Amino acid sequence: MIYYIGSLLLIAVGLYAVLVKSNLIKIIIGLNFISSGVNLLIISVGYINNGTAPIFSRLGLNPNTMVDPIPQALTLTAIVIDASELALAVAFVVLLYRHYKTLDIKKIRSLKW
Amino acid sequence: MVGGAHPILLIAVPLFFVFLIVFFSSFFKGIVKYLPIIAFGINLIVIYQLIPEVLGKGMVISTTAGFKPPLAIDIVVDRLSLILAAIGSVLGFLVAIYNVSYIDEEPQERYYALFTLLVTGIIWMVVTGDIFNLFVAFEVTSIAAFGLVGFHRDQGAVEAGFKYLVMGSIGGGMLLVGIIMLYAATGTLNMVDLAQKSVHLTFGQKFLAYSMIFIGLGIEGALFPLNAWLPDAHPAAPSSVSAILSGIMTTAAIYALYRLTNLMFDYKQIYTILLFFGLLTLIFGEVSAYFQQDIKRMLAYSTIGQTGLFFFAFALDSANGFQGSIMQIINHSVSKALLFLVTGGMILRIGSRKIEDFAGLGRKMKFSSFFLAIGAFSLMGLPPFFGFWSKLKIIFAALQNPNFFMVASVVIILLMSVVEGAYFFKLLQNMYFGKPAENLQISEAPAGILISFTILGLILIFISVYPTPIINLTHQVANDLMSKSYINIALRLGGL
Amino acid sequence: MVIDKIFFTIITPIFAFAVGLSFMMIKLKVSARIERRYGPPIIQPIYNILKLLLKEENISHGVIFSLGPVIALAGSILTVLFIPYAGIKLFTGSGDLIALMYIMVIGSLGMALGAGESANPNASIGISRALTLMLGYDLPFVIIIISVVLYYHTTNLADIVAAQAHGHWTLWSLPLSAIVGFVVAYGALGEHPFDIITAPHEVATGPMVEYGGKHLGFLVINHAFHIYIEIALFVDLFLGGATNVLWFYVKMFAVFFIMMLFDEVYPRFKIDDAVRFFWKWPTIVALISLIIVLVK
Amino acid sequence: MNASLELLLATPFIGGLLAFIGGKVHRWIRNLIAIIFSFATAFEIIGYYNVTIKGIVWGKLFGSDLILQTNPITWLFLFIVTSASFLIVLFSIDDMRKEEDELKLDAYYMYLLFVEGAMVGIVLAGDLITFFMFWEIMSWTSYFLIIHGGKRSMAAGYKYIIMSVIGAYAMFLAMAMLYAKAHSLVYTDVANVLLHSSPAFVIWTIVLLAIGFFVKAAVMPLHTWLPDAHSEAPSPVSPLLSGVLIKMGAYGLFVVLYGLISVKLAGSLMPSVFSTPLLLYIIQWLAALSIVLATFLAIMQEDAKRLLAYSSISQIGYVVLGIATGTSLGVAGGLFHALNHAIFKGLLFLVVGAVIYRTGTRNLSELGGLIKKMPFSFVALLLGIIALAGVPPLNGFVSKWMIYEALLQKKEVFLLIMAFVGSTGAFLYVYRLVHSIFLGQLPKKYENVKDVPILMQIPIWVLALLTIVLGIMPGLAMNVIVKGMAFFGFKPIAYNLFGFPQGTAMGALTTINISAGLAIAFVVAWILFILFPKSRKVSQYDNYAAGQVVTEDLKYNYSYGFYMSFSRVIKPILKWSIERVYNYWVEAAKIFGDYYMRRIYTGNLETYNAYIVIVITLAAAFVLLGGKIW
Amino acid sequence: MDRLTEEQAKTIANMLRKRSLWMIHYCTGCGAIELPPTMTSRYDMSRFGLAPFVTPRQSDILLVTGYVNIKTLRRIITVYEQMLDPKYVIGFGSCPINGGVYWDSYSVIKRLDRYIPVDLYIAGCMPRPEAVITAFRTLMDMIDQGKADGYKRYKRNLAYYKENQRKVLG
Repeated sequence: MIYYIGSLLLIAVGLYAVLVKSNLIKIIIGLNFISSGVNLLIISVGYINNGTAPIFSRLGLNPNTMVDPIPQALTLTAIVIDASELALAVAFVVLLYRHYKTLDIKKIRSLKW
Repeated sequence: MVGGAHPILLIAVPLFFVFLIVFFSSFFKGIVKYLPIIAFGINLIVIYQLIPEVLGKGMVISTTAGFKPPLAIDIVVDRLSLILAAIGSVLGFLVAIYNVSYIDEEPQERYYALFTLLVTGIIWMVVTGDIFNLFVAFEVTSIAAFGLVGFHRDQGAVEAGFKYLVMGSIGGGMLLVGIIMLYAATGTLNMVDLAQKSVHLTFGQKFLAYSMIFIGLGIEGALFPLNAWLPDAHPAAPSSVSAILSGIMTTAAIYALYRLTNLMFDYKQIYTILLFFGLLTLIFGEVSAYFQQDIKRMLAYSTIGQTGLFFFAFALDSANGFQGSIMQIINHSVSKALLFLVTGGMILRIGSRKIEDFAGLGRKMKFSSFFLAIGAFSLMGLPPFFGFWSKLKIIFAALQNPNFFMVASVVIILLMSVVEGAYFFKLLQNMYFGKPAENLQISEAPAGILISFTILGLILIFISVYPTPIINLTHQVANDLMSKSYINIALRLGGL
Repeated sequence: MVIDKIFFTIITPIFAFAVGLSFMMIKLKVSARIERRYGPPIIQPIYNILKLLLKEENISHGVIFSLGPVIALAGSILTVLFIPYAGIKLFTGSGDLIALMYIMVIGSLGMALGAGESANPNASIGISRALTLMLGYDLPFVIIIISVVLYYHTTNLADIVAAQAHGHWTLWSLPLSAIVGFVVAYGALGEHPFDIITAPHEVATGPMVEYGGKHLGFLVINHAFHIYIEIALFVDLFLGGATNVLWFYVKMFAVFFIMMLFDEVYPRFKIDDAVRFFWKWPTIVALISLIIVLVK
Repeated sequence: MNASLELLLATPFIGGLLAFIGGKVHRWIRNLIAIIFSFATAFEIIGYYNVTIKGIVWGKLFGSDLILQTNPITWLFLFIVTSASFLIVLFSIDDMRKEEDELKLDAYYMYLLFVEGAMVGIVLAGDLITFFMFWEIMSWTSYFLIIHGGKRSMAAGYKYIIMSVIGAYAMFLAMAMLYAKAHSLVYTDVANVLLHSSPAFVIWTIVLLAIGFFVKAAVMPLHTWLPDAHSEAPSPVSPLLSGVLIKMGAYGLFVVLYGLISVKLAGSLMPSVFSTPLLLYIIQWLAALSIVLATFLAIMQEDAKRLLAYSSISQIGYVVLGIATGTSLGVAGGLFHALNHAIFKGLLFLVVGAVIYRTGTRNLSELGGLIKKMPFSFVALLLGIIALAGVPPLNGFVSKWMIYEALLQKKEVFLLIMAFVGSTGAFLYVYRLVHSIFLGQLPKKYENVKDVPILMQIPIWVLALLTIVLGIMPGLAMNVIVKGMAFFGFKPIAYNLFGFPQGTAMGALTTINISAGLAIAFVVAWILFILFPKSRKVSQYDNYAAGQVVTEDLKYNYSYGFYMSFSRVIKPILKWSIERVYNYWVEAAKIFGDYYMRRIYTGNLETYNAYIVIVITLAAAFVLLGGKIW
Repeated sequence: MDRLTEEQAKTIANMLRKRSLWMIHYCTGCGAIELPPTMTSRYDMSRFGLAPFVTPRQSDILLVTGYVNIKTLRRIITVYEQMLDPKYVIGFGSCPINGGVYWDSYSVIKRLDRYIPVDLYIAGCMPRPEAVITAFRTLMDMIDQGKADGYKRYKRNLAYYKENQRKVLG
């Protein structure tokens, strides 16, 4: 349960950062918070207390005590995606700074309606 | 599977070409720009092969990795997917031709790689039968799109790209949360399986997941008020990309929403909420478009409006509504892509995106202007163009059970159509009869651009004057959606 | 029968002209007496017309200029044929009251065209005023026409006359309409205070400014017809027509005599005031009368 | 002759495309194609004279048949459309030659033929989808025709298309409502359904459809596009718009009122005023207001084409007024007036077009005295204005007379008064037209003007002849109209070749007697006239101006503000302008939209993110509230 | 009609003409003062079929009352030429005869006769209505006898009149 709450909190913090912080870097960190939260959520879905890895490494393992392997696979995929997103975001921030000489999102408003 | 028509090829071939592009770029750069054409050419062949089977049996399923569903990720092409995949491939193919003349900015290989990835992701999103796979496709599309929006790397492009990235990432995260919720509740990721297992869930549970998915896909699908990235991103991107973004990417996200809503969240309340979203999107899109000075921004807002329209039609939750919605999707994809491609060529020639600078282009760029007019007419829904038939269908569907709310909605839709007419006619009038700037010396668009939008325009004219096959097809699709035959056929064909 | 018809077709315009001319003669004398003058000889209008026709020189500004008085006269002659008088109804069957209203206009159109071609600003102003005044008195005119028609359920002027036989004059049944009809007929004649069209001191007789010689002679003849038309129409509509010529003439004379008295005492309306006048009291009274007819 | 309806419908469209392509080869090929195809269309309808075809299914859409049909009323309108188009194509050949841009000209002929085709489609339509489809096609093709007129025509065309689209969508709404009920939009099916519908539904249907028709027909509160569009359009397009296109609104009204809903049905649904169903009575009032107000506005105009445009509003008022009476005589009068108006308004616009062709201006106060230079045009214009003013013996009189009689029979006196006043007012503005263009002083710069080329005169003469022929022999047109109205369930009215014999109506009319009487009276007066000394022709400068010697360089004629005194009288009415009301609301909507849009798409990423969060919060709240939205 | 000889026709025409004389009056200075009494009830010239008119096209008599100066002469000539034959000119008062009190003015025309043919002068400054009426009666007699042929003289001696007019008007 604590994992769910933790993950949701992480998402909430991420959203808060994205919503309130005006520094580009902080926004990116916020995004990362969100994705970390989501990843944690995924993992916790498949998590079983005192479970084992979902590998029949030795005999006698009860499949019911194994953690669900699929969320882990999903998480891996998600992490990869997040990483690429992060890279792209940072690249954008660099370019933005080059154009605007600022990292304040409030000042980056050349495009409006 | 059967007859050599492998839906998996729709994804596999272009993905392979993405690698090929990156591979060739280091030593054989000249060939790079032609590779997407080949990729989507092959895709078109695959689609052509798929057509008889899909139309005959209603669905083609192909599984991966040797597992049986629901464990395996399967690729499912039913009639609706086929329509969208076909549009995606056609647009991909045409825009790939377009690119040849259009893109001269470096780094070209990255552009082509990302472009191929973008279209692939879209097609992937449409044909996948697995909900997590949907997310992956979604993210592939998004990341490719982020990159492409920022491709010009000037001030506007970077800003738009960054905004899009932030919103898209949040959307992706929310979508994933929704998917995980579903998984946690049912323990499966296969859509058919999910549809069957989720019957036992309560509405509250479903709705929680649905709202997360809705936010994720709604951001990508440009539903108000989640669409604020769109009017920035579409103008900032190269026109070829705008065509894809507007023409098929938002549509693909909406498709995913359709599919999931139809399969798992088939509740009256949800449809009612969606109605409001559709209407709001329509209103804000069209009204904003009216005030734009920048042609691509105008078209972008118009995309929002169109999205609202076909989303509204979908939310009517009736066979006629579905049919109208899908017809409108077809109309929108073709016409809006056409408009973006044409304006891209024009912007290339005159070097400005201001509508007043388009004055007098009707004389200088005859073909471009002609197809711009055709696209605009079709979007406005003037007969005899295809948009007329789809709008007719939507309105008829909306008034199937006329009550006050429906009549009011129809009035709003019609009013917004008037607004749409207002800005398009302003554009056309300026283009054809405006006084051109002094010594405006421009020629017709380059060959690649000309070829691509001419083909697209001819397609539009063809479906306009001979809409019967599409009307019949969409009728079938609508019936499929109504009867949820996706599940039945998938079960019969071993999609589970 | 046919010969009868042809005979009356020929005789009617002559009769109308004679009546109109006689009124013109009488008017000169009567107005002179009212002004305590001796006045011209009684046949002065005949002298005038003949003198004008016998002018040695005539000028023309163009074909339409010359045709103007001709069309005006032709229109008047045609109109006369449509008005039943003294039991004689010639063309009344081929065009009813509504048709008559528009046949009356032909003459004015010809006149206006001719005057227009003279290119004289006074003429143009005069026509402008004439047409404006026409629009002015047309409103009460159509209202009373409608009320009379509704009252008798026919648009046939002969039937209307027949329905008034034995003293059941419209004047008694629809007095308000009759009053308005009188005012309108009076306005249509262009006497004081509605003579702003020709206003000699202002626009030098308006439309007629360039007309002289035989053209003017035709216009004077036309004026005689005009007097006949307006008054005969009034007599037919409100005073029950007549069964013999003499009685008809007496009724017409009575109407004309009252008109003469008005003519002598009034100054001149400005054109917009004239229109306002017609659109105010006559219209209101006519409407009241119409509503009375409708309610009945 | 025995062309099928499909071919008849397709001919103009094919012609338009071919003309466009032919223009690429040579302009004479294009012109020839345009002439041939417009003539072919006019020729093809001959075979349908008095033919009634119930319906040919030419397609199927959403389960509703698409139908083409014809009956004598259709034939009447087909006649108007095709013959007018043919004449206008003829007129265009020379008139549009001053346009240097060949591409524009190619497009011009294409759109001209397209508009014709669309109107043929509207008239032939046997179901509402076909009707609406061609209606929309007509709207946008004619829009492109209008904006050929140059810079100022663009604003006019814009207004036109926007109002057209609004009107069309009102029709669309009605159509959709009908479709929801009937699941078919074939006229007969729709009529059946309406027979069993609730009064409110029927009334809404009529109102919505009528809005669409009224925009096109420019009935008063929805007329604001017309004066601009008709006056700014190229000369040959104006007659098409005024003469033919706005008749489509009248035709639509006729079909809806008598094809879909019978008067009896309408009468059973709502209270009647003067034995007219209330809704029809309101329509009549709108038409009557159009007649009077547009007439007054036309009187004020300084621009020849604008004047005619306002006059079109007024005359179409008669058509609608007649059609909405619901009695045989009135409807026949309305339909006949539609034909007549097409003839004389086409004629007037063509003559004014000819004048513009020669002089290059349509400002009334700049023209004058052209009778000496363009006598043929003058005679044609004279015939046109006599017909327009409804003065015997020309055709306009007969149809107006029928309308008056119909109104009298129904005792709709107030409408009748307005109709009468409008007619008298028409006299004012038509005189203005003829006076300021052809009479009066000839400005020096027009010394070398001559009559227009023969190709432009042919259409003018054909129309001028028609005004006379139909004026003397209204029975020719009544043949078609009465037969067609029988098809719609009207009682036949008694008529003969020369009008209406006595005993059928309140009054009687024999046009031949009037015209013959006029001719004889004219001859008599003329003989009298030439008995006396011949006149000497004097120069227009030999003119009495209180002794002042008038010279060429002096503009002494009175042509500006011709009815200034009248405008003083009606100033209180002129203060009211429906256009200003519309503009006010449009501006308000624009400001509103602009204001709020700026506050939604602010360009600030935080705002955008806030939207997402808001949606998340709403969704969460929704879940917490247990999935209830109301 | 054809029975009548031209002479007889002329006689009849003249008879009619003298009974219906319409005049346009050109008034300057005191000339206009004596006309109203002539027209109105006391002297009532309409007894003789005389009537004031306003345009030259309709008028038979041009009444030049008062002095004529160079500027106004042009108007008088224009008006005279616009009148239709037969037309008659009456010089009213002493000014048109010899300039009257303005006899030594630089701008006043001394003798109207030199510029347009005057049929009749009325002497006096100003002539009383009785004189005016007598003049009209005299004119009528002249017309009757065919003596009032000023318009014919004008045509015959056009060169002479034009020459004189040109000298003054330039």
